[in-house]
Amino acid sequence: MIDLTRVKPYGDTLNDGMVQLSFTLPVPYGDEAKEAARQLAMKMGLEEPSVVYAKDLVGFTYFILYGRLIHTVDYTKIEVPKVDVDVMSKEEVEEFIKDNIKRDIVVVGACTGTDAHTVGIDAIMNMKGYAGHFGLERYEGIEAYNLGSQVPNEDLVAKAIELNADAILVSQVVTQKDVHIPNLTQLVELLEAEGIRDRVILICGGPRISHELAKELGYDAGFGPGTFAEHVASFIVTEMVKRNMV
Amino acid sequence: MIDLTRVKPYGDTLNDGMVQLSFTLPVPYGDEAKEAARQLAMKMGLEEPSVVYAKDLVGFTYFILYGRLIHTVDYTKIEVPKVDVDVMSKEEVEEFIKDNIKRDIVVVGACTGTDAHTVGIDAIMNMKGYAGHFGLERYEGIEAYNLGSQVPNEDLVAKAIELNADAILVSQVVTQKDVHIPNLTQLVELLEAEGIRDRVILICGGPRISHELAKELGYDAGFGPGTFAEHVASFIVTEMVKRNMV
Amino acid sequence: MSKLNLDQNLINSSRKAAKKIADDVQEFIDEHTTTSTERAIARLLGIDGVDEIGKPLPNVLIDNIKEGGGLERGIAYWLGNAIVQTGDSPQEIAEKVARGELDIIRLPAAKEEKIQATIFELAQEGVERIKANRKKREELISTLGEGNKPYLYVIVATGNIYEDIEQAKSAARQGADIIAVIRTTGQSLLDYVPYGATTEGFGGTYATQENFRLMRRALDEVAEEVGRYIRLCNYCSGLCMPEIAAMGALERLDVMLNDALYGILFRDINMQRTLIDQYFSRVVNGFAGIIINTGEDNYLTTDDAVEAAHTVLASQFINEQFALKAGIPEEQMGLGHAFEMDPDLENGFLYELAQAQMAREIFPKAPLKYMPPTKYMTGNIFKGHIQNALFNLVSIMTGQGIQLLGMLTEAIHTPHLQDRYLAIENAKYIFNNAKDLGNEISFKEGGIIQTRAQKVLKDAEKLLNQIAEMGLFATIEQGKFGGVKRQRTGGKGLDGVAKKDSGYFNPFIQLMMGGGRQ
Amino acid sequence: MSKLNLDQNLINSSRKAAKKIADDVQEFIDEHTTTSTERAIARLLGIDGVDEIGKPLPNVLIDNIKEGGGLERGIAYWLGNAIVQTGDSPQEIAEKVARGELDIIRLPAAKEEKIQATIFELAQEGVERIKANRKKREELISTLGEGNKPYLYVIVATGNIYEDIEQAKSAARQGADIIAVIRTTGQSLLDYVPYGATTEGFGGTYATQENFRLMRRALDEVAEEVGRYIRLCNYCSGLCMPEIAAMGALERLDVMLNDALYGILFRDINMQRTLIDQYFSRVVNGFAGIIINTGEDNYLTTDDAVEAAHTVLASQFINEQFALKAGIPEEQMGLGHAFEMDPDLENGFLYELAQAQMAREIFPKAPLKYMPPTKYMTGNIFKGHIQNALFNLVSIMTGQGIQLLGMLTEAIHTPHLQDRYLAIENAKYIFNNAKDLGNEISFKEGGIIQTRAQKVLKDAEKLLNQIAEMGLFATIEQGKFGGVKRQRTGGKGLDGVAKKDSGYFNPFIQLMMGGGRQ
Ligand code: B12
Ligand code: B12
Ligand SMILES: Cc1ncc(COP(=O)(O)O)c(C=O)c1O
Ligand SMILES: Cc1ncc(COP(=O)(O)O)c(C=O)c1O
Repeated sequence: MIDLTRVKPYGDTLNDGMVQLSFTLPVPYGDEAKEAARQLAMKMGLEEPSVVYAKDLVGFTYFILYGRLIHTVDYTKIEVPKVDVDVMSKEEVEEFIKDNIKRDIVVVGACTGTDAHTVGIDAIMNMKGYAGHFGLERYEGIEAYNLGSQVPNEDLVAKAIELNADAILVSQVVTQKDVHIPNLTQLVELLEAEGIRDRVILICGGPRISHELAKELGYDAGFGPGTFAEHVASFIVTEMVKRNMV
Repeated sequence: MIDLTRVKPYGDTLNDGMVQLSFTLPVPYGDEAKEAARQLAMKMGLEEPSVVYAKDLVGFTYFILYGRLIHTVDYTKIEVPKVDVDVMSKEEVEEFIKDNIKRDIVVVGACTGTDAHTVGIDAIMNMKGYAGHFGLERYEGIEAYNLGSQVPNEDLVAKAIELNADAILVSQVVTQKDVHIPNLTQLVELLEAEGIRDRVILICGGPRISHELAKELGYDAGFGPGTFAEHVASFIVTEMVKRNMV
Repeated sequence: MSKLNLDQNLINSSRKAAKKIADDVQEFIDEHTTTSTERAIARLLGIDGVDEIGKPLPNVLIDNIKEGGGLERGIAYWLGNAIVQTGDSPQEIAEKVARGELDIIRLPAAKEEKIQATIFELAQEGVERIKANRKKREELISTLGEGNKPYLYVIVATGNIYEDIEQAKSAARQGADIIAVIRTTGQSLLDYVPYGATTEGFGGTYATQENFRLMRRALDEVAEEVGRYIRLCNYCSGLCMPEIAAMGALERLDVMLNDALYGILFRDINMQRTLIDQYFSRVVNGFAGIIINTGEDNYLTTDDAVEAAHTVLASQFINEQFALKAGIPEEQMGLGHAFEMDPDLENGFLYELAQAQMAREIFPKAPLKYMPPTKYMTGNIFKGHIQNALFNLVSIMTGQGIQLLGMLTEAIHTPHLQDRYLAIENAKYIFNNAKDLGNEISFKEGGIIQTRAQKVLKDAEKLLNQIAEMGLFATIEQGKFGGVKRQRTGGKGLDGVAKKDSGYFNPFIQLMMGGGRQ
Repeated sequence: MSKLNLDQNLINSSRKAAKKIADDVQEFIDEHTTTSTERAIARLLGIDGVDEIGKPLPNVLIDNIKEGGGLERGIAYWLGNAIVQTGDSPQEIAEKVARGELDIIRLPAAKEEKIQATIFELAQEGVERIKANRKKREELISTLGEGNKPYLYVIVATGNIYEDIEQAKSAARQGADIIAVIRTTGQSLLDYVPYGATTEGFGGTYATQENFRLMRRALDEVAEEVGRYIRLCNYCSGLCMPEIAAMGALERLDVMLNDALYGILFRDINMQRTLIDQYFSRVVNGFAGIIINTGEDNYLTTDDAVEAAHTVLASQFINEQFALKAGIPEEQMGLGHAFEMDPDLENGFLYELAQAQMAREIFPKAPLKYMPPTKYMTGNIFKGHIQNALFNLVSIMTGQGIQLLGMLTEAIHTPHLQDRYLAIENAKYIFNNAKDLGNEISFKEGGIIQTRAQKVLKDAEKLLNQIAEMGLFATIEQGKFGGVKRQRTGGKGLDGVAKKDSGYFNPFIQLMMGGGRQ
């Protein structure tokens, strides 16, 4: 039986700990290189690590290894912060706005900084939506403004003020060398400087964004891969009522 | 510059430590599962581990992760035991036998225990050889007897005694649950019981056999993937002269 | 419509030669029986269980008649006689023999007709049970449905039937259509079938009737869950071919590895023994509606896939004829072949395509069993995954019947849970994404593909006619298949072969071959 | 011989419409210049370096004439005049301007003929240098040899030119034929080209002349080592198209991303600016023997690959005409397209095959640049590796020219060393293993593949004729490409556009287009 307080990787037998890894070392191909790879695997806590493949990349060596992990994790103790909201359908959101907010709400979104990946924010905001889920533009009771790509934080804030936005949506796709972190942080600072941080619901999203990270950076919520407009809309409207932004 | 005393995996920047891993955990798919995977990766010494893919296998979850390894290995300190012999070509081996041993040498080989994988031992022993390298049968000055597959250790020893063999070659391909270890060990014990361990050169080989393992188990040498007949022949004849078995 | 422009005369000539080969051997088969054939009969007559030291009762019983010199007459006779004389059931008789309370060969002989009548009645019961299984399968398939061809076939091989069940269920949920439980290494050399549920195997799990039953139940459960009948496969090869066929028929297995030559070549089982054994095993498989899988792929692990391609085809022709002799319809002939060429071969993909298309055209109704790359798989799991992808592509382009999925870790270990998932994902992706590619394309007249297929056929035809001339036994002695040479009296299990005497009878041949199948 | 049975009339009609579109725009182009065009001319006349605050001298100079209202006449005129008046070299003049010692627009005007003669002499030097590079390339290819088509194209993108060099060399050793140094994110929006060797970029490395030089040298070295000429590629898009073309020509780059519409649609650069810029950039690329790569693949990242397939073809036709106008021969037209359909699409492979074969037949001499799956790549590196394998297979079946290799980690990070190795291995395996597959097969008359290609061509023809009717600017305003709408006066860089006055001249157009190429 599985002991959930001591969970281990599973290959074909419970608790065999089987893990596959691959990496490159900047050392020349040879038996010593393979041994170096094995030793690293042992330091990672792999028993009987086996280099099943090694390729000479001239000055570098690429390895594929298998081994048995000694570490375990206590699954019963894991708690993951999650966006805490009952997801409503488009129609339910529209109903909710009519019943509880009683006015159109304004949402401004953009892909900020040097980021030009608009597909994600378009998926949430544009009419067409994504994978058969309509975007916010099509929601009755929501006025959605998608500012597009490479929008400086300053412009986004100005637009939010101009439109008296209820929610700001920021998309960040390029995360190489953590470029998104200072950019996301700067936006929060700008909003605070303008004194409107509390008046908007601030949301970010992208393939490497988690709710946890978003909270850390001072956002109200963060959405990752697989998000649809209704997730975001549900959060916004519920939060608006909670915060009495009606 | 690379510090060979502190070598780390290399992704695209020296010492970035990038490692790819994959494994399955016996827990249901979900954010908690992903977090469990991340925590295991951290225990392995990976910084910023990122679950780039997770798949619901119903009751199990499969993960692919990337992360940055904190561990390093001292490459300058690595020493790998190797078969210590100058590899000769077939012709050189034949010459060597003529000049230094001055008689035909007898080699007996088999794939032992329940193992039926003969391709490896055939590659070393049969006429045809492997990847264009002729097998021992074709060497002048070598009498090669390939007993085939699933040979009990007892039969192999009996045959070696009957033929007055100079060298015994054992192939072990099935290594699941380490079945090869007791089988290889038993052969050494049998040879010792018969009092002929010292009179033969004892060699094992197979895809998961290393020289190091072979030495540990009491063999004179071990050969892994990529072995050709000339490697084995060179070792046998050199060793025979060294041990004065001429 | 042939895409390959194959010469129908060569196909006819090949088939004729294969028939002659099988005819010759069948004469020999018909005159002989084996311990394992008799044990299978005992099982079909209802004998099961083990004695106090764990020896299976079918073995106890057959050893008893063999030691007494009665193997030649067959267990049906002796058991029938014992029933008539003692009034006991077969199981009771076997248990008494095990306890040393009875020596069935020393009982007085009842009337021949009486014995036959008794046995045929009992045999009919076994036959009915198998018929019921067959019907149950058909029902389940018609209510649940089944996967599209090529069926996705994966193996489980943990060594522990309970782990196997977890892995099998997971695979079915991912989309597998056939689950094969690989046997523990060396089981094919055991001259008995182990008993009960087992949890300790190496590179595979013991084939036992209880293990069959447990897995069958698990797959039926998961089939309900996924809304698709899941086929169960095991290995009907080795020293116990007919017994395993009997067990499989009783436990509703759906697919069996079952090759006329495999045991001889790859397990060094005596050729007389294997050829006799395969016959009855196939009669049972055929009757039980089980798809057999032949093992031509194995040739390519010991021989070169390009050079020995014609031996694969020749073996398919021979297996076809032996199967026909045992009453197996074409729809149950999962003739084997494999994608085993060196991936570094220029235009290797074209040769593989030629081979697979050729098999398809020559055996149009057979659910061809296509085996993945194994020999040229390495520890490079990424490259391996693409080798498997090309294999899947050839399969969907040529309408194969059963796709044994390649595992990216083939060179490393028996499949892990995720290996199977990735393999299924690979196949599903390609089967769907290139679904109608085969229908869409035709091959250049006289091009590389056509020329290759024509050459392989021609070489096979030549080989088959040589074999027909010289006989199958001699051919194997010369190492024409898989480059492996075997002697007529060599290998394991010859001591289990006996010449039938005039009183010999096997009720099941008659019941199963004789139109009993409706 | 067409495999697709394409209607030649539709192809002709498409080409005619595209020509009309380009003709219309060319009229507009011929009347205008841009800051970046002028900076490129300055560079070709020998100006390089930065001022004390790091501003590139070409910018300093052009800003100087622009502020003085002299952009309309073009830098060639002003510089020519300054040389005549001061006797200084272009570089000296630029440095003086940078130090505020000279305002070239306020100098007395020399005689028109004198200015032209001076400038043409200098321009001829630049042209000779480029010619020499071209010759050097041809020599190296003829002595070292080069890879087979499809060329294996991989990117390096570490952000650090020295790391890039390591990665590039390793890739070349694995078999890469073209190394593209990806630019840091956002560089295309800089209205200047950074200077010197750089080590800090995000998702790419700055395109600077020094970086070009360093990489060129490294690739020449490794080319000697591997015995194969290694092509260098960079990005000639964004606000500095013509300048980068000039730099590339001077440093012997071999391939340049260079699309007439990309900057407009995907970087929101003003359409007037881009269309004017692309012209001179292409004149230079064409003359330098550089293969351009157009970016039609990008449409499929924002639009659906099945539905928008005809926009890709339409754009290829338009790019072809713009390239012809700039004197680029077909052999240098790496028209782009991509394998970007949802892998879950039934028969998607057939549609991809149809698209790729169609491009091949319609642009028979172009070294088509084929882009890998990116949008539907996920963190599942194993599945991704097979998506890339199918992409490679389509390529070898349809004779593509340049294969931008798909990376199994596309959805995760810019390529690591081993990602590139695995990608090269993937492509080499498939290109070799299925080498002649394309020659061997033909497609069913009226089948899925033919029907699909015919439909895409028909839709493209319709679109092109619509555009020809309404004009390119209006078409883009309506969002017909990549689903992206742009306004004629929107986007970045419009302030760098100027209408030429009657005294304007650009010596390089004449020298490079005017048969100067021998
Ligand atoms: C399409 C694409 C492009 C297109 C973008 C076109 C466009 N207009 O968007 C083009 C070709 C222009 C492009 C260019 C570049 N790209 Co790009 N691109 C991609 C690609 C292939 C797909 C991205 C995509 O569209 N995904 C589909 C959408 C629907 O998914 P998503 O963005 O995750 O959005 C979902 C969720 O995350 C969430 N979400 C996203 N945003 C938001 C916001 C909010 C508020 C909410 C609630 C939710 C939410 O909801 C969405 C729907 O579920 C990826 C690789 C990949 N397969 O992921 C690389 C990738 C993202 N690109 C990359 C890079 C590096 C670049 C460049 C910087 C390369 C260069 N140096 O030139 C350039 C420059 C772009 C720039 N300045 O930003 C890298 C990023 C590496 C990293 N981790 O940082 C990737 C991963 C490729 C790679 N391996 O190198 N790219
Ligand atoms: C071919 C093959 C078979 C054939 C064997 C035919 C034959 N007559 O050999 C058949 C189909 C019969 C077979 C059956 C089984 N196989 Co098998 N088989 C393979 C396969 C595909 C290739 C092995 C091979 O031929 N390699 C080529 C040779 C040339 O390489 P090599 O053996 O490494 O030999 C080289 C070196 O190692 C060295 N060498 C080897 N031996 C020696 C000896 C000496 C003295 C020296 C000096 C050097 C040396 O030199 C050789 C040349 O360089 C591998 C998977 C793979 N791709 O590796 C699985 C594999 C080895 N088989 C496996 C298994 C489990 C089985 C079975 C047990 C499955 C089952 N339960 O039924 C059966 C039973 C076999 C048994 N009882 O042993 C597993 C083993 C797992 C493990 N690590 O233990 C593998 C890895 C497949 C898998 N993933 O499950 N198999
Ligand atoms: C026909 C046939 N039977 C049986 C087996 C399995 O082998 P065994 O159970 O003899 O180890 C195979 C394996 O490939 C086979 O092809
Ligand atoms: C034509 C073209 N130019 C340039 C680029 C690179 O983009 P940038 O340098 O503008 O980020 C691409 C990328 O796909 C392209 O297709």
